Amino acid sequence: MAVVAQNGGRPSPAAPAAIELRGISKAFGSVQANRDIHLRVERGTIHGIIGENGAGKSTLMSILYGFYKPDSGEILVNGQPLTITDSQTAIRAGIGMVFQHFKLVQNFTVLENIILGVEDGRLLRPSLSKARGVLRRLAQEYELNVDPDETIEELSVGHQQRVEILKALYRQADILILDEPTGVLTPAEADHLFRILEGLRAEGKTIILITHKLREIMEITDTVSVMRRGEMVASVKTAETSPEQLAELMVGRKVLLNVQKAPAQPGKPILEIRNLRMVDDSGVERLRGIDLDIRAGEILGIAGVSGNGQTQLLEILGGYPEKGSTVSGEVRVNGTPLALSGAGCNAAERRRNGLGHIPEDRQAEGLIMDFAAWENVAFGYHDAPEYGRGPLMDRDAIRRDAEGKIRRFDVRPPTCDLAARNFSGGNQQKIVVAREIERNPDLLLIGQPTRGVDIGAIEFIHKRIVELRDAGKAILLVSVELDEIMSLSDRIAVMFDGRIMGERLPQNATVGDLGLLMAGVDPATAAPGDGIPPSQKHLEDLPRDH
Amino acid sequence: MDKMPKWADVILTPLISLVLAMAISALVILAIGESPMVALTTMIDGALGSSYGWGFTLYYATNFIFTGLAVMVAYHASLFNIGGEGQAAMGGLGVALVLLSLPLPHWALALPAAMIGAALFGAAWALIPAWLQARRGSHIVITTIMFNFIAAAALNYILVNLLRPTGSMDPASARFPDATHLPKLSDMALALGFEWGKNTPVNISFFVAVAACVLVWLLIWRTRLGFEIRAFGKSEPAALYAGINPVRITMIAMLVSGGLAGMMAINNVMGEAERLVLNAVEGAGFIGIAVALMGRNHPLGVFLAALLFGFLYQGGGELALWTTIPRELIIVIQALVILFTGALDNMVRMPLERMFLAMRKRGA
Amino acid sequence: EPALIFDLGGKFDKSFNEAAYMGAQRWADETGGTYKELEMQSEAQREQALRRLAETGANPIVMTGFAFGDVLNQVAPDYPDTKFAIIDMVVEQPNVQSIVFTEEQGSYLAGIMAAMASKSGTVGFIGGMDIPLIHKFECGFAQGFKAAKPDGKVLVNYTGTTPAAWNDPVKGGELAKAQISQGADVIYAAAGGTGIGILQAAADEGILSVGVDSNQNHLHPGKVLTSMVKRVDNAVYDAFKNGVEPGVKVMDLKAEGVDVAIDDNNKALVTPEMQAAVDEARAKIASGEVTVHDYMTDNTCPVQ
Amino acid sequence: MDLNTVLQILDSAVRLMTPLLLACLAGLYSERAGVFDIGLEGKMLMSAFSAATVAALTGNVWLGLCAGLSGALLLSAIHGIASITFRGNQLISGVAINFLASGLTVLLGQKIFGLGGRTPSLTPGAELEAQVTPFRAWLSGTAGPDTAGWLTGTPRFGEIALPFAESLRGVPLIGPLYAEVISGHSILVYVAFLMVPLTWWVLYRTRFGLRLRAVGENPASVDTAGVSVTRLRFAAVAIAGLLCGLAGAYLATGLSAGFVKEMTAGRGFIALAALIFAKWRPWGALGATFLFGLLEAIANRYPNLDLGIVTVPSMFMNALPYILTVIILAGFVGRAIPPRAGGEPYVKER
Ligand SMILES: Nc1ncnc2c1ncn2[C@@H]1O[C@H](COP(=O)(O)OP(=O)(O)OP(=O)(O)O)[C@@H](O)[C@H]1O
Ligand SMILES: Nc1ncnc2c1ncn2[C@@H]1O[C@H](COP(=O)(O)OP(=O)(O)OP(=O)(O)O)[C@@H](O)[C@H]1O
Ligand SMILES: [Mg+2]
Ligand SMILES: [Mg+2]
Repeated sequence: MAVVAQNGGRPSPAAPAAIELRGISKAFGSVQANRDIHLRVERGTIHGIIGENGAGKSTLMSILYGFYKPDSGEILVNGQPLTITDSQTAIRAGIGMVFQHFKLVQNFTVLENIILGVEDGRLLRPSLSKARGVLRRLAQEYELNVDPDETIEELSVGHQQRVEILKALYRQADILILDEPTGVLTPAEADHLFRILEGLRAEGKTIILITHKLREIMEITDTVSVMRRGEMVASVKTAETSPEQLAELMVGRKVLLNVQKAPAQPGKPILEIRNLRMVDDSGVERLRGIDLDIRAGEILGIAGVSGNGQTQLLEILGGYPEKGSTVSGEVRVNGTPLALSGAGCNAAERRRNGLGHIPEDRQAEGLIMDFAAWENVAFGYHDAPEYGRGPLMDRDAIRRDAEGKIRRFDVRPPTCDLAARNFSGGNQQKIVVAREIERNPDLLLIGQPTRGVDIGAIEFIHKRIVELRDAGKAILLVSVELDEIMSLSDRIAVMFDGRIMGERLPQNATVGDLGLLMAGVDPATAAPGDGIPPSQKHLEDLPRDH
Repeated sequence: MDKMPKWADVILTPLISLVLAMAISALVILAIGESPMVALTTMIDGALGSSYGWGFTLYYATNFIFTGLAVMVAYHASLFNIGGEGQAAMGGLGVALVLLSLPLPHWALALPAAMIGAALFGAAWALIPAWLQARRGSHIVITTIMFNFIAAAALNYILVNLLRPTGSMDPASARFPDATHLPKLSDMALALGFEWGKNTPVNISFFVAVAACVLVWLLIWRTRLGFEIRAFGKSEPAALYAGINPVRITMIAMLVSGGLAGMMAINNVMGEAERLVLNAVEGAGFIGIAVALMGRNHPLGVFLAALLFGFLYQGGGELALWTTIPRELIIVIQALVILFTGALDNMVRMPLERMFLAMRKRGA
Repeated sequence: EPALIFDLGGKFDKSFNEAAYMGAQRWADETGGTYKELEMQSEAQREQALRRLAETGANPIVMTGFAFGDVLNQVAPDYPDTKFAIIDMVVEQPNVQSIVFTEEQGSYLAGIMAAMASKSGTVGFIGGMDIPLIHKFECGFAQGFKAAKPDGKVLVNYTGTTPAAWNDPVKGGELAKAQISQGADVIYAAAGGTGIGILQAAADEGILSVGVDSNQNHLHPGKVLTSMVKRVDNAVYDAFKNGVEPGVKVMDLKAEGVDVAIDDNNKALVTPEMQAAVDEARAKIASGEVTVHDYMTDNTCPVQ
Repeated sequence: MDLNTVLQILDSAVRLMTPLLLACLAGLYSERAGVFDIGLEGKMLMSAFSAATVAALTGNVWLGLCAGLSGALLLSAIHGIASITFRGNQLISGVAINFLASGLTVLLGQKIFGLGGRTPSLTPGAELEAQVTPFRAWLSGTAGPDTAGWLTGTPRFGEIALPFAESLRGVPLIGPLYAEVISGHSILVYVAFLMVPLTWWVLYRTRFGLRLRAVGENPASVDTAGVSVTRLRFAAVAIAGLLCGLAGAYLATGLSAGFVKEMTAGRGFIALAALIFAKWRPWGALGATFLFGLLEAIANRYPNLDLGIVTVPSMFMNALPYILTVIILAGFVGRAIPPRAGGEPYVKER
């Protein structure tokens, strides 16, 4: 390791650092989340922090922001020691934070969220009108456009993140912490974000960026720190390191950053979709005639900005279309048509017939967070004959099965009694992937397989998906990560506004080409599109069926 | 990753909470000018000091087990069934109708028949709120509250106008036939050759209640249906993803819940009163909420909590019967026990956790 | 040592348990004797209480309320040497005295007074829980009222169907106001603690009310027309003092078991004609010339 | 049914809905801040008792009101400590508070007055004199003779005739409506009705309201904004206590004249139902509680509905408000979505 671990205590140079942490430790019960952390972030730089899931990155930043109290250690802001007891202190010291899980009030408007906690007086009206003005200025200055009167739940994730950034800027943050900001963004949105961050840096603001994506680290940061198991293992200048080296520092072993796969050997068609349409319960048409085929031994990747109907497509194929929606069209699996509504349309039934489904949201759908790992391994397959007799479940059989899966998928910690909640995001995902892949489904639906997952786990999950393909199964992969789509898929379809905009082969596709399709522009016809997914448009603008 | 050993969490915490509740109760007793020592010994003596006291304690506990289990089962499907009171009342009606209309020659036949009647009526009374929740999204808390009132009115009408023998002052049904009288635990003890709990109402229903605990435990933690109920209760979107039908689970959970609440009637109506009286449930449905929550929604916990409340009920009853302490003191004591063991448990747990953590650190 | 058992309503129910308590207390004051008393907490305790008292040698044992009937029927044979008395219910056992009151007769008198005091010709009756016993009050009241004012009108309300119906003065007051707005100017309250609210509302609105069970004339002097007193206190006092004589003891008008209370608080409201009419009715009932129908016998009331 | 009957029913509905409305708004503050409160019943009962007790002892209803507010606040504090400070189960805490109030009121009442849990009647008379005289004597003994004059108030809230009620009576429709329905209630009724716009204004137009709503939806958002979740929730729970206090005081010293055990008779639960019905909104609360009041008033007015062929028995009419509630709920009010963080204690560190 050619990297010099710089563990604090070194004499400060002339200009005080924007942030200096000295010996920060924090334990949650018996878990040591941060252990004697030293960190120095120079003013006017972008500082990256990387580390595996659960390494303690979010905890460290939450301490800096006053959300958690450290057990010991010292914080210096602009050279001044500061006791940060709550977020108010941090805000006053010019620290702003965009959390990994946004801290927004879903049914409040953007404006209300912005002023929450920094209102100018007891009455709202003056604060609101002032904020409206400031917001307009900020929006122009940083190209952060959001409708101030829209409620959060109507915004796409990307826009929600803008609100979080605006919140920090409105509080006049000098030091901005972003915790995995790009996990939910499209490449274009991420690029936009980075342009903003660069602008902020140019103004002399300091930025701390947590991410799992080494490409981003290399692209934008000035310095980078690596955390492992609660400790700070290295801080280096970005220019002096490489992705391979960082990955190794992070995981503690060599990591393959590219998917290794042989060319596909497509077989007979497994999934055939013809003219699939879906109208949701408020009358908006979310799918506008989808036609797709997937063959055995092939991965079809669906690229697209989230909110363009991918979720609805996965739900319909998974057997649980949105409540109150009407679905029409034809879907065949292995030649047999699927019921698209009524009693035959049932996720359990689909599973029995050889469908696997890794859902987009593992915490809300894929797992019961309070169930133990072994119970989650049976979740969705709890009716399977090998898991019990008659109405009774055979716990021993399930546990045996779960232990095997956990071992084979390297879930950490390898205990099947721990509640899903207490695994890190990456390991939660491994449990879901193990459950769905190991059943050898003829058709596997996958939504966002690696969102928020660290590179070690990504490598592992990708390998398993490719193995399943090579075993001759059909795979439908939905992801907002273009990198992931391009490296995993055998064919790429791009979805926009409930339609398939076009199909490409990965070897012929370019990011620019796909990006245009994702924005609703067909390069062939060059029909202009506004690039805004429908969920952000006013619903009235959309054509209705009845 | 536990902060403290399981035994400390499961046994030490409630025990200390209980002691705290009793200490405050003692202060209340002092404040109204009575002696806490006398009160405590009267209660313990009256409820646990003799087979006689135990007979009553177990009788009340039987009621609370049924209503506690009822609340618990619904709770696992994240349905808050406040309607135990009405469902138990309707269960009583089911028992009365079965026993008064069918010529059942022996209790061994009458008991299963009455159980079916009780469970059916209780379940039926839970069915409408369940359906409204599943299909129309009407909040189950409101509808079950309303159904308690409606049950009271319906029962009042039925008892006064339909089931009451003419000329009787008492708005109560006729007595059930002698052949259907359930064996009391005291009779069973006598048959085994010793005297236990003479003239106490505890009867064979107690064993039914214990069996119900076991069955409910099996249902919730050992069957596929129970798995679905718990999964649905924890996360509805996940249940949908897994192919669990929300309507079906809501209905089943509420039917089981209502059936359990209704089954309480085999204890109080069939076993004790041997006829249906007005207000036979006497608030057991509401105590079931406390029992389920205190029992941490586990049948064993429900059983223990029901025993505790049976003890409080009987001990308190004795207190009011044989001392000058007003009977409302019991309600205060119950309130304090619920408060300290159910809601203020962290007040005890947090320092304990810190203690154990410190101990472990020193040990390590 | 005699014993007294109160029903679930409790010793201070503002109604007949309280009256029983007064009777026992009077006996204790007069004789200096002591007695045991018990308040029921739950249905299941009835048998327990009876047996425990019998076993500790209490004699006689007096209990209030029809709800004891069934249990007493079972328990009494086990203690042939103990004498029991039950109020408001007939239990046919050789060692049990059943004390029943002719509430319909007392209510009849109250009905006559209400009819004569009413200017509007409309009076009200508010019962507690909707149970047969209370219909007995209602029916007697209506008969008396109709006897004096054949074309008058009796409005009838019941507070509820749960035991809360006995303790809801707010609802009682509201029912009284509803009846007042329909023209009632005398309201008869047979509703335990709820009655307090009814009498209050009547006094607030400036109309008359009729109390029940014990003498409630003093609650709002000059505003309570009378109270239909049910001398449970006398019955208990008697049982304690003179012992219990198995059989049915009917506490009717003649035996001064029921009556309308006239004292300093309502003297001004009772006109001489009213007094005369009441006296006449009382005599006629005593002589059997007038019979007041008892709702309990056939669950119907001859007048509406 | 003539106009007069309608007016009388409306008048009755206004009285009946007032305690429900106050309790419902109490629940609204608490639950909007993320603290579920099924202890409304207990707090009302406690307040009714304290208000009646102090009013009976001092002969002054305003002191009674203060006592009522304090009584309810005390229980609120317990709820707050249990469910906010110690992150206990809010439902259990509420159940405990209901039991506590139901027991304590009778226990204390019996200790103070010896009337079996009842307080003396608050109408001027012998019963009240017996209580008030010693207190006034004691007061003038300790604080000087002329201080007894402070307490010349009434022991009960009287009815307030609004200006021009009588002179406007002649105006068709509006006149009688004003005179019969709107005028002639106790001051607490007007307070309750004013609470509706006030609550709306506080909730949607003030900083406090914004933060309160936020803390019930996503407490972490408030916490990361540097505002204390604990303090906000305590404030909300305290407001709930005050409103329950008003409701209880109205029951005992406005609508009736004294305390009777269990006199709240389930109104706290009905208020809870109304709150869900109202979807946790102030104007909705007004509508929902009015509906409940109206249904009860109608049932009171028509105890035996004679439909010609059959007479609907009184038991049915008594249950009618509840039956109608279920029907309305099933038919007209869709799914009610409670505040997202409701019922969950705010825990930063799992
Ligand atoms: N609220 C909490 N309660 C208890 N333990 C926690 C909590 N948050 C974090 N931890 C512990 O702290 C450790 C560090 O967690 P943290 O969330 O900081 O990791 P991370 O590096 O941000 O992971 P990720 O990449 O998944 O976001 C975890 O392993 C966990 O054991
Ligand atoms: N109560 C707990 N006890 C012990 N460890 C815990 C507990 N809760 C969480 N953890 C640990 O927290 C770590 C991260 O959990 P966390 O919930 O922060 O994941 P996450 O940050 O949401 O994941 P992702 O980054 O994928 O979104 C895991 O290592 C897990 O073991
Ligand atoms: Mg994380
Ligand atoms: Mg993190």
